[in-house]
This record gives sequence, structure tokens and C-alpha cells, in this order.
Amino acid sequence: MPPLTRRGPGLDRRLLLKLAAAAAAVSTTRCSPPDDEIIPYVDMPEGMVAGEPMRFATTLSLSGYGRGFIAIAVDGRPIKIEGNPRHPYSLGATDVFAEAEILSLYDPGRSSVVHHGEQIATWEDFAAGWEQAVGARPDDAASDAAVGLVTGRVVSPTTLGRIEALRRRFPALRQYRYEPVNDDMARAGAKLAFGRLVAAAPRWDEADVVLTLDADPLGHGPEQLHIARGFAARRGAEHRQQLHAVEPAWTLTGAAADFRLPLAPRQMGEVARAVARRLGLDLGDPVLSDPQRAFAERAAEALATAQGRALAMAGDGQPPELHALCHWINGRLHAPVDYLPPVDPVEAGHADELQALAEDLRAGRVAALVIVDANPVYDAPDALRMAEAVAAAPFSAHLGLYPDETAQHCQWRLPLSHPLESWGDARAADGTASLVQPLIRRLYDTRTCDEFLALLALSAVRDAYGLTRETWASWAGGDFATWWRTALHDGVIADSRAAPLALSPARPTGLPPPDAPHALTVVLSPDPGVWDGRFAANPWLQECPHPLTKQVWGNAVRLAPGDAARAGIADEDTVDLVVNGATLSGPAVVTEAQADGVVAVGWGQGRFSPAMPIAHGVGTRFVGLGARPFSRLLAGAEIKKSDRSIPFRSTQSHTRLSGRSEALFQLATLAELATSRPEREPAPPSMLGIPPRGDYAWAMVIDTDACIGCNACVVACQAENNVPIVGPEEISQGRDMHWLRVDVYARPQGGAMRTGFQPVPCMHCELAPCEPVCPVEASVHDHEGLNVQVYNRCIGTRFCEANCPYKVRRFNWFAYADGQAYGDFAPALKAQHNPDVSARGRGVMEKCNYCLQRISRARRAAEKEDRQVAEGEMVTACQAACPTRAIHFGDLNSETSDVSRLRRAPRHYRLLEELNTRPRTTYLKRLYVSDAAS
Amino acid sequence: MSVAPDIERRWIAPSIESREQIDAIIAAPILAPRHTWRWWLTLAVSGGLTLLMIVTVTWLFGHGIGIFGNNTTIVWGFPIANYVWWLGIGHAGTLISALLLLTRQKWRASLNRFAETMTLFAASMAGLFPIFHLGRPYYLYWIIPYPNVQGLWPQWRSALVWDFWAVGTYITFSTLFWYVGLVPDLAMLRDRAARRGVRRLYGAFALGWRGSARHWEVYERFYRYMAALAVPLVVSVHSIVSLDFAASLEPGWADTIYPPYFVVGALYSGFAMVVVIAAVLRWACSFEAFITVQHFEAIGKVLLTASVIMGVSYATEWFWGWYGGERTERHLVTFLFTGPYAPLYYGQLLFNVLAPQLLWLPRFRQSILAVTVLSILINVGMWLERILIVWATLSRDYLPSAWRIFLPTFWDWALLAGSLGAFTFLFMIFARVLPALPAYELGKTWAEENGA
Amino acid sequence: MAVTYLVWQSPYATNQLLTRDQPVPFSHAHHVGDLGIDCRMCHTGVEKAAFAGVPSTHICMTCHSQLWTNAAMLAPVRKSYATGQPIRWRRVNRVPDYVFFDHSIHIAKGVGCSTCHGPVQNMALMRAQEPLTMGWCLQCHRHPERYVRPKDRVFDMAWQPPPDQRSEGARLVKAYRIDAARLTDCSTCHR
Amino acid sequence: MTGFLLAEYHTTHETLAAAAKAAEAGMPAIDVLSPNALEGIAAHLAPRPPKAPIGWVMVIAGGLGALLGYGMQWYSAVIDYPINSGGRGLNSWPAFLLVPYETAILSAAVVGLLGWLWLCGLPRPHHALFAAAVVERASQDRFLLVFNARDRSKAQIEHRLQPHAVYEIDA
Repeated sequence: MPPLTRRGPGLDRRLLLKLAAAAAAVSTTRCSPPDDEIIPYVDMPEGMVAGEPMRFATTLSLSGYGRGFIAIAVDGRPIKIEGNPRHPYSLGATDVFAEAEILSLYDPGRSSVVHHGEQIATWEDFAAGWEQAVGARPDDAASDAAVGLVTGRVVSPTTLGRIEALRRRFPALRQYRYEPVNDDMARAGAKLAFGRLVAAAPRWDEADVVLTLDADPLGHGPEQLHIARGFAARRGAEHRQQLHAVEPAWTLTGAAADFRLPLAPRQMGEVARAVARRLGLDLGDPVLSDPQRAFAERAAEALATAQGRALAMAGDGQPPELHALCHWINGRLHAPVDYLPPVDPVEAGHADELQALAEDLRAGRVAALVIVDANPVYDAPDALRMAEAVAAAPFSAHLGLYPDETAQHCQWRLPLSHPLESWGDARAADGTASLVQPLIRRLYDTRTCDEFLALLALSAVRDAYGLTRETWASWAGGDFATWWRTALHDGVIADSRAAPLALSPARPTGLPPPDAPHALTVVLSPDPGVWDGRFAANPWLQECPHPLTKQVWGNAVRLAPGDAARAGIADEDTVDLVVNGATLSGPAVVTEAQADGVVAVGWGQGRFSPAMPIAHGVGTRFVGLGARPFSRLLAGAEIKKSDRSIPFRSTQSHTRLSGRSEALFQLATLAELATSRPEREPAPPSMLGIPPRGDYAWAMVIDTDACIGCNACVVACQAENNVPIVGPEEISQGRDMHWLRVDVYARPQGGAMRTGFQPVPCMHCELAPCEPVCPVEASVHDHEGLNVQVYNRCIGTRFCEANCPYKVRRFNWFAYADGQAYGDFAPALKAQHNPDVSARGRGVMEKCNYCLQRISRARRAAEKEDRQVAEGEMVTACQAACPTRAIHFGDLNSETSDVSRLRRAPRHYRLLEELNTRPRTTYLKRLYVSDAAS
Repeated sequence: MSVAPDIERRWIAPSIESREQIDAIIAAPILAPRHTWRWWLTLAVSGGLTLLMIVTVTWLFGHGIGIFGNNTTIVWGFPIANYVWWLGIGHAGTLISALLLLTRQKWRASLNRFAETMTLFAASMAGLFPIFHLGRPYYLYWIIPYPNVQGLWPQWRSALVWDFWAVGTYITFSTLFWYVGLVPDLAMLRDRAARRGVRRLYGAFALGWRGSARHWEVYERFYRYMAALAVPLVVSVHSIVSLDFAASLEPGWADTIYPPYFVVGALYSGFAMVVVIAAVLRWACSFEAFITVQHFEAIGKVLLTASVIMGVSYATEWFWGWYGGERTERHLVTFLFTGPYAPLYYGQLLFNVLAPQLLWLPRFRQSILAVTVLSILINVGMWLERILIVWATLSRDYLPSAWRIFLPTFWDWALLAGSLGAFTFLFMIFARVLPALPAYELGKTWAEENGA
Repeated sequence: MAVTYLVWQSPYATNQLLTRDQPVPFSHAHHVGDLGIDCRMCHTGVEKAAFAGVPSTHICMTCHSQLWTNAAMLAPVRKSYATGQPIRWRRVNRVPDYVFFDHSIHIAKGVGCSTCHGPVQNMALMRAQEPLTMGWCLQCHRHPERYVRPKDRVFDMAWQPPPDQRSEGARLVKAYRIDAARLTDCSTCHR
Repeated sequence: MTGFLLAEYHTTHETLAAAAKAAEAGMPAIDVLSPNALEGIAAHLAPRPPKAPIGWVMVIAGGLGALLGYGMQWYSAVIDYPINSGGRGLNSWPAFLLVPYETAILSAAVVGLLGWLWLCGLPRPHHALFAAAVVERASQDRFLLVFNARDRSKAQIEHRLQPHAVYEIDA
């Protein structure tokens, strides 16, 4: 990757200037602050109070599906995304992608001007070029040009309307719709089972037993927040849901499961076969080893005995037959699943569409290629030679946020508006519609998709606001002004969810016998940070550790220990992965309890557009392997130790901790929990006089049983607290800045791997070891029990971090936030900064402060009204983001508060209790249904 | 006399025939220097390294502390180890001088002046490192209590504040002690100097000392009291430095054995450094008559004793790590022996404990070259010990998720090398302008040994 | 050291008593002293937000579109209104970025404007009345009873502490539920 | 005649013997200039040099230094700006003992130095005795008994004390 910052030796101009400035500062006797200006509004917008945050509901999409969120803006500057409790696919929570959108908005690497070839051009130029290309006469808008329109999954009513309008102008229009992370298999399966396309929407909170077959419902994706909330509702000891996960390689679902079986992907159907047999459908004898069969039978039994409260689901990599069989099983079980009409109106499969695009382009069937917010050159496997195909189009235009790989091969590169500066709408996976509203005037002369399509279609209305209103005016009827205001305010359009279909039960379908065992099978899955690659230019997401490997700025080749040993590969070696003659390399991560013969790799990295310096060259583009697009499974792979050396960059080097972590990440079975006693607060030691508590005693309890390791809290904290990016070089040095890290634990216990996540913010110890060692009172306690770090007092001895047993403090080795920011992100960070939080300079220690700015705001608000801060009024950023509500925060002075109650729970424990630091952040143990081996 | 005259031992070689000769030899490098190429070469090398140190510090202040190899969990690195190491070296000078004075050891006279100077320079080098290692060194003054517009004070429970007072006191005290001891020699230089300017210069610093018996009476008393103060001071200083580690919660640091262990370690490295400097001075300034094999042998015995104590200390650590049974402590000991730092740890054990056992052999003790080489190894070993104290604990503390390894950068090494250069450079200047041996005390010893 | 301290806390270093030239020579003496306009008329955020708010051009023009419509002195205001370019005022009272001062909470807790801003009604051009050093803030944060006043007198520029301020102040501190111990927490102002 | 007479000797033994003899003879030297301290010389001088009280000065200074050190910490941490540091008591006396220890030693040393200078009347760059060239040797290898020229004569000294030489200094 090209160097983004120069920190190597060499006396540069900047340093000289700095030194000169330092010398000047020393020599001036007057040390008064510089002259400042106050620039008020000429006319202040109504309802605005300078410096106070305003909240607006809006919608952000992931893989086409909208999720409603609340965006917070200060002085017209969006600074944070929060969940929208009203929206079913947010439920008040956020995920990493939503949180990180705020940085993408300000990303200096975004496309900002129209380019024609290498020339800077205007929208008018483009419009002229377009009309010329489609050969329209000035007096006649219609055209018979063979227009090819490439989009992702489009479910936005306005955009669909725009496409229809475009089709009216160009009857020969061919839309190629594909989404890299798609549900082709599930759709085919539904068709097999029901004879039509339907989308299954499980009601997670109603399920007592869940079996997943190579599926990762708790993993990242447009439905994660919805599912995770349902999952969380059934966690804990009471009414606990039993989760049986069968998967080839670790996923978040597997890590959260009560019973987990690592199994080769080709054998997934065998487990379903066993379940089907238990339910009375004999599809032959499952080909499983004894322990595997025992697992399958236990799961089958559990499902069968939970009639009406059990469900099974298959993953996107599994063949349609298995999906169909799961539908049959769910039908037999009367599973809590809604069947909804698909939101995506396109019938064709995503992979087929992309393949068709390549073929049509190559056959010259597309005269004018228009690509809207899609990146086929990156997404398509190398076998399709998509770059060539795109470049061959007589006319090509690409509208996108970034000058990506596809844009590089198009004649026109057009800048797309960011959702936070756009009007528009979207539908969620279940059809719930919501509006997209801008929080800021466009930063550059960009267009939204709808505006762009309107431009192509020569529509009368060309602005997104008008287009969106046009769509909904007819739908709303009646008092549109009120309807519009309500829709904007709520962030969700009432009654827009699709009504569940009443279907006849799924047909029983056969299941092909398992393939013969292969040497190695590659299992591809979207990256939990950069998704299908679209977020690769976002450094928050690049620096957001992979939940399981803790890798940042790259992707890895995860190997089962047996396969690694056979190939002579050790952890962090670089491994060559050979599939169909193509070789790709990446650092190896040897993972226990991964199915033998499975090589797990991630999508989304290895972006190669030279115009995207942040993403360029990070990781490997495994999506290029395979013959068909978006294959989740590639059989017949080989691995060998590579001659190349690709660094494995991670924030946690020791994830496998046999026998040493019982006290750190504590487990309990339901049986153990039933006999354990509620926890009591330890008496304070007599020697140290603990100062009396103030009006509040803030504390946090984190439920490790609910935590699914999704990292939303990590990025939320980063956004809220102006946590800087350090970049890959600094990570390699062992430096990171996240105030909140999520430690992953995996240890063999009782024949099974016991896994889980432990978010570690500052513990806010009452007897904080970091405080007495600070020579200047920069690390001190306040009366509400916060261990605060006074940045402006800190001189950077780092004694506090040296003496912190939890190692939660972060030091600004360089001016990450100010002056030495990663890449060219300095202005972006400045714009995104939360004005309520200091930006920390070089040489200063920082750390979690329980979102002190929020506490202070809540307290001031309450005091102005002469009342106490109410329970639930003060919510930390991590707590707000958490989709499973694993993070609880509140006041210990109140006996009835959530945290007080949880601290008395039998599952409660303190991290490193033996050190007697009396932490205010404490944990609830991870539960298992039983001690039984998986 | 409280101590019987040491008849068997003669600490000054018989080649000295008169008191005047002693003064002449000692004053020669100052008043009649002969600069050989060796002198210039050493000056150039040490000057070059000093320049490297200046460049490093400039770079450091321009770019930030991130130029070093420190990371999120191993927040302390070379500068802290260098600090402890230099301060340890800085301990021997004053302590040797004071202890030998209090016990009236005659061999003190051949060592005390340059040992005290070594203390000053080493302690000054040590004092710089905590400043360099600050994130915001320009706010160092916040650890000093002074009236300020914020109404804030230092945080007195911090071992770093104690360090500041201990090291500050130590440097001030050592300077006074050194200067007081220097006054009669400054008078001697004043009286021997031929040029008026030189005379005046030394005269000013000699304060008008004229060797009056009435002054000697106060002087001797005062000097002895200072020596008596020096001993508890020295012990306290390195004990306090050890509290930077011991007064923590970290595994491997929070040990009650740390203060004595640090003090012994300090003396050990200090004595070793005295040997090195003695060997160089003897060779460079023709002090063979005053610094004899016997001196090396005497220090060799001290080193031997200290090495045994160090060995016991290490063993104690292992024992408690194992016997205490605490997960993290046990793991730490294993980590030292088997982790990535293991080669350094074995080096430390070899240099600090095993190699010095050669000193049991009289023939080894009596070889100046052998003792000098050994001393250099001990200093390397002690530096390894210091860096491992910092590294090992921070690399492997309570939460495995935070485990890291330290990889030093060029600048880490540059600052260490630079400080060695600056130390040598200062010593070169010192040897050129001040008497490296106490002429009046050697004269007295000579007089006693020769019955004059 | 003492000399340094004296220099540091002197108006020379703190900019106390400094008057700055402004693009429009706005006189608080005239608007507040002579006309008796309430602070909140222009500083609209002072009860709601951290930032008291410097009036938008629009607020100036509410009056000056009727009064003194041709005064040369007001030309920059009219120009701003016409062109949409804001007036660039020069800051008089400044606390560092790492100090999070909130006007509204001080107002709510009975700290009057004049306690920090001085006799604004007598200032022809705005002047920094107090040094705004941390030590200065602490005087009140340690002993709020010496400074707080009844809430209805907060915007009273002429308020003077009554002779029984000591007992009256203590009563008010209690009534306002001011926890003086917490006021000296670092986190009260820094975060 | 005012001034001094200096009797020159070459060794400690000679000097001590001569001083003793002079004292016996009722003409004790007022001072001796020597390159190193001569043990037992005080008894032979008149007036006899007093036992310097420097030890007491240092003890008292040390005590005051310790009190000052502790007082400073107590005032700042308990009275002036009490801050909760890691839940430790405001007056964390065990932690507060280390600074007084250092301030005690520092005060004792600095005050001791001042006391030494004051008791010796130093610095005093010019002194009448420096007029004699031989005094230059007194910092190296000569021992000079000093007599007051008003009381003694050169001959008397030469006769009674057998010096290597006698020098007269006019003051």
C-alpha cells in the first residue's frame, strides 16, 4: 500500500516549521491566547440553539435494505448515528456500518466532481454526453438505445419509480440488479418449497430452540439488529432459547451458541436429514460420524419437543434443497416464522444477473452502460474479466461514492451524494419503509441515485426532495403535510410492513447425497468490518477488529489446526491459497474447532482502485476466486506456505487461552446458576477511607451472555468520543486507540470450545490503581465515581497505563487527532468531532469516561429542572448502540436501578476481583444450557 | 587513630617519591595537557554520539514519543530502563566515597573523586530520561509545587513525584559533596597554575581556601556529616526508584524485595562502571601509581559479593513466583525463561550472576583487563535486567488480551548510545579541567604510607 | 518563581481588562445601561445552552430596520443582512477549548451575569472583566455561597451582594441544591 | 609590627612536633596552613579552635526541612485542593513520608554547606597570608605554622622550632 503518512527518518519541512514555531513560542514573552473570532448566524434557523445537538430520523441502507436511525447534528454538522427505537430494523440499536457512515460522509477520498476520462467536467457536460450517446433527438425524449442499468438491490419506492420512468424513456432498458451478499440460495429454496418467491422472517423472540445450518443470523447484515434483539430477549437464565449451531468455521452465531458442531459445509444437509427423520420424513441415513450424529439427534429432539417454538434455518452458502427442507421442517414444527412477499421486485438471481451483465457487455448488447452505486469490476470473479467488459461499453458512466474499480473503467465518473446529504426513501427487509432526510447541505456537487435517474430519464422533477415527495404524496393521501412531518419525525412510515402471506405448508423435497469429500473447501463470508468491500475506504471499519480473530486492516485465511499442521503452516504465516489455478495469499489464522478441510476467508478486502488510497492494497480480494459470482463455497482448494510475507495486524494477539482464563471470562451452566447465591458487595477495606458517594454513583454491568461481539459499541464509542484512527503501521507497532475493546475468549472446556466476548471499557475502579501514580492529578476520581482523565493536565508519564491491570488506557503516541492524523483524514475528523469532547493532543493519555459529556448533559438538564437524573435517562454511547442490550448503565445509589439489581444477581462478577480495585464496570457470566460437549 | 595503619597494604605505588610528584601527575592533564590522537579520537566519538543524542531529542520533540517502540500496553520502554540503569550507576560514586570515608578505608583516595564525578554525570543522564519519556515534556514543571493560576498541586502519592524529589536531592547533594571535596584541590590548582586567568578561575572556585587548620577542623567535620547523610540518601534514592515498580499492582513489580534488590543492583552496576572508568583513567592519564591492581582486586571482591546477592534476589523472585501460586506471577516467571525475551534473560543471568563467579579466582581478580571486561559485561547485564523489569511485566500482565511484545526502534538505541556518548564526553571534559583524583588525600595517604 | 507567578496571573498574561476593537462599535453601555434591554433579548441561548449566543444579524435588524437605519456606524450590519455574510466579532471572553463552560446551568443556579462579566451596562466597548483563569473560577466553585444570588436578580446588572450575603448565600446554595464538593471535581469543567 | 610569621615544615610529623613544641614553650601558633587536615593539631593552637557546631545546624535544618516537606503535602492535599485519588485518604501519611525524607537531607546538606562557609569565613579570595609565595606550597606539600608577628619574632621561631625556613608577612 502506498505510504500515507511519512514517519520515517528524514527531516521534513513540517518538522522544521514545528521547531521554528517552538522556538518562536519560547522567545515570545507574551503568552496570551490568540485572537479569536465569533461568527454568528446572519439568520439563525428556527428551533436551533447554537452548540446544542439536534436529532433527526433518517435511513441508512445496507445491501439495499433500509434501516432507520437517528442522526445527531450540532450546528448543522452531523456527528453521530444512533438507533431509532421505532424502526424494526434498528430497535434503538446501531451496527458498525451505520455508525461509520458518519465518517464516510466527511471522507476526503469521496468522489467530489464529475470526471470525463481524466478531465474534470460538469453535470451539464454529462447530460449532453448522455443525450448524445443514447441518440435522442432534442424534440423527442424517447429512445430505443440499448441502455444497461447496473444497480444493487433496489427496494426504495422512489428509486423503483425512477427506474420505471427510465424504462418508459428507454423501452429497451435492461436492468442488471445484483447484490454481492445475496440470498440467491434462500430464494431458490423458497421457490422449491412453496413454488414462489417468499422471504422467511423468523420471530426470534418466540423460538425456544433454534438450529442453524451454516447460517449466521447473528452475524453482520441488514437484519442483524432485528434478529439480535429477538435473540437477546431470550438470553439469560429464564426462558432461555437453546441455540444449536452447525457451521464450518466460527461465526458470531456459533460463538453465541449453546451447542456448536463444526462440520464441513457439504455435510450440513446430513444434520437436516437427521432432523427430518425425527420429524417423520425419511430421506435416507445421514452420513455422519458418531459424535456428529449425537449432536444432530440432540438438536432434532430439542426441536421436535418444542413444537411451535422451534425453528431451523440454513445459510446462504447452502443449496436450495437444504433451504427447502428447512422450510418443511419449520412447517412441521409450526415454527414462529412469517412468510413475507419479497421486497426486491426482481425475480432473477443476483449471480445470474452479474453473469448476464458480463456476457451482454462482451456481446456488445449494451450501448450505454450506467452503473449506479455498484462495483461489478471488484465484485465479479476474475473469470468474468469484468474490467475488460466494462471498458468495452461504447458509453459508460458510474455514479458512486468513491472512484472505485468500476469507475476507473468507465468514461464518466459521477459523484454520488451520501445518504446523510440526500432525500430519499428505503424499505427494510420486511418492507417497512422510511424516509431518508439530509442533515447537511451537499458537501460537493453530487447527485442522489434518484436525481441521477431522473436526469437520465429527463424527468420533470429532478431534485431528490421533490422526487421523494412525489412518490409518497399519492401513497399518503389526505393531509400530506402532516403525514410527511410525522414520517420524517418518526423515521418510519406507519403500516408499510408487508403483510405475512398465508401459505400452504412447504412441500417435502429430496436432498441430494453429500458430495464426496474434497481436499479443502473454501468458505467465503462477508467481512464484519468492510462488508462486501463497500466500506473498505472507511478507516473506522478497517480498524474495527474482526470479532473473532481481532484482525484489523486486512483479512486472513482461517485454517483448521489439522489442515494447518499438514501443510506445515503456523499461526500468522503467510499462506498461498490455490483455487482453480489462481493463487491468492493472506496471513494464516489457525483456529480451533473449525471443521477439518475448511478454509475460511472473508470478502471485501483487496480493493485495488488506485484512487482509493485508504482501501487500496489492504488485504486480499478472495472474492475474485471461483468461476461463478458470489460463490460461498469453493471446492478443491490447496494451501501451502507462501514465499510472500503479509503481516497479520491485530489488536489482540492471544485469543486462545487454555486454562488461564476461567477467572477472567466466567462461565456458568443453568444448573450451576440455580444453586449459586446472589452476590454481595464486598466490604470496603478498613484502612482506606473511601470517600462518600455523591448524588450519583455511576456503574456499568455488561452481560457477556448477551454480547454477540458485533463491535457496534466499539465504533459507537469511537464516533462519540472522537477516538482517532491510528492506521495499519501503528497497529503493527502494537498501538491502538479504541477506548472500548471487545476481548474474545475461546477455551476448550468439557470437550467443547467455550467462547464469548467481553467488552472491556474502563472499569472505573473505586480504588483505582491508575490514580495515585499520576504525579499531576490528571487521573482522578470525581464524586460520582468516575475515574476521569483530565487531558489538559496530563503530562504523559504513562504510569497510569503501566499500573492499570485492565490495560484500558490509550496513549497518543503521535498527534493522531491533531496534526498527525492517519492518511488525509484530519479535516474529516475535525468535521465529525463531537464538540462536547476534547480532541486529545499528542503525548496525552485518554480512556473511557462513561461518556462523561452525556452524564454532564443529563445532569445539567435535570438540575435545570430541579430533579434527579432518572433511570434510563443517561445512556452511554456503547449502551445505546448495543443491539442485544448487553450493556447496562445507571446509578448505584438507587437500590432499584438496573445496575443495582444486576450487581446482586448470581451471575454477577468482577474482573480481576482479587486485586481489590472495586471496579464499577462489572460483568454477568456467560451461560451455557448444560455442560454437555457439543 | 581508630583504625590501625594498614602496614601490609600500600595503595600508592613505590614509584612515587614525593608529594609534589603526586600533585604534578594529577595536575598535568589540566595545566600541561598532552593531547594524543587517542584523546581526540575519544572526544570525537563521544562528541559524535552526543550530537546523535541532540538529534534524537530534537526528533523526539518534533515528532512525539511514538518514535520509540512503545505500544499500548508496554507504555514504558528504553527511557525508563535507561533511567534506572544510569541512576544505578550514579549510586556507586557517592556511596563508595561516603562509605569508604566513614569506614576510613585508605583506598578510597584513589577512587572517590572520579567516582563522585561519575555519579554526577550518570545521575544527570538518568535525570534526563524521565523528561524525554514524557508525552508533554514541556509541562514537566507541573510536578513541582509552585504557585500557579490553576490552583493545582502535584499529586504526592505518585512515585514519580518521589522520584523527582529523590533524584533532585541526590543530584544537588552529590554536587555539593563533590564540590566540597574538590575545594582543597582547586586551591592546589590555583597555586600551581602559571597563567593568571587560570589562576583566577580556579581561585574563584577555591573560595580562598588556604588550608588553615581552623578551616580543616570545620571542613573535616562537615565532610564527614555529609558522608553520613549520603548513605541513607543513596539507599533512599534507589529504593524510591524501585517504588516506581514496587508501588504498583503489576505482576512481577509489586514485590517487597524490590527496594533492597534495586539498591544492591545499583551498587553493583556502579562499582562495575567505576572499574571501567578507573581502567581508562589509569591508562589515559598515567595514574598507574595511584590506581593499582590492588584497587581492582578490592572492587572485584565487592562485585563478587554483589553478584551473589543478585543471584539470591533472582532466585527469590522465581521462588515466590512459583510458591505464591498466583496465576499471573507464575506465568511471568515462565515467560522470562521461555518467552521471546528469554535470550536477554539468559544474558542477564550469565553476565550478572554466572560470569562474576570467576572472581573467586585470585588470578582473575588480579588481572586488570579481566576485571574490566567483566565489569563491562556486568553493566550490559544490569541494563538487560532493567529493560526486562520494564518489558516482561508490561508484556505479560493480567489480561492476556493485552499482551504485546516490545520491538525497539532505531531511536530507542540512538538515545541510549547518545547518553553513553554524552556521559563519556562530559567525562573527557572533566578530566581536562578538574583533578580526577584527590591530590590532597593521596598526598596524605602517601605521607602515611611513607612515614613522612 | 514568585515573579513568574505574578506575571502569569497579571492582566498582561490573562487579557483581563482587555478591550477589543469590533467591526461595529456596539455599546453595551447604550443598549443595557441607557435603554435597559434585557440580556436575553440578544443572547438567546443563555438560558438554554452552553453558548450564550452572539446575536444573529437578524436580531440586530429587528430594531435597526426601524431605528438608525442610515447610521454609518451600522453599515456593516446592513451589509451583512444584505449579503448574507456574517459579522465577524472579535472574542473578548475566552476560555480554552478543554474547558466546557455552560452558561445555562450558571443562570439556573443563580450566578448573575455581572458576577463574571462585570458592569456591562457601563462598558462602551465590551471588556473582559475577569481573568477567567482556573484559580479565578475556583473562588466561586469552592465558595458558591459568596456569589450566588436570587434567581430573579440574575440578569440584574446592578446587583450587589447584600450585607447578609454569607447567610443568604448559604441558604440559596441549599435551595439550589448546589453540591459544592462536586464543583471542584475536574470532570465538572473538563472532559 | 603587625603581620605574620610563617614557619615552614615538610612533613606532618615535623609540623605536629613543632606545633606541640611551640605550645609547650608558651608561644603557640595561631594557625597552621597545610595541604591536608592534621589530626590533633587543634590542641596546640591558641586560641584553640572551637568544636564547630555544624552537626547541630544540620540536624535542625534537616528537621525543619522534613516538617516543611510534610506540611506542604498536607496543606495541598488536605486543605487547599482535596482530590480523591484512587480512593486513598486525603492525608495519605505513609505515602507522604518519602518527600520529607528527601527534603530533610536536602536541607541539612544545603544549610550545612552554608554553615561551613560561614564558620570558615569563606569565600574569601584575598587574605593577608597569600602575600607569601610559600603559601602557594601550603596547598601542595608544605606545612606552615602561623604566628602573629606582633607577639613573636623570626629569630625566636628559628631558634626554638627549627623550621626549614621562616617567612615574614606585613599586613
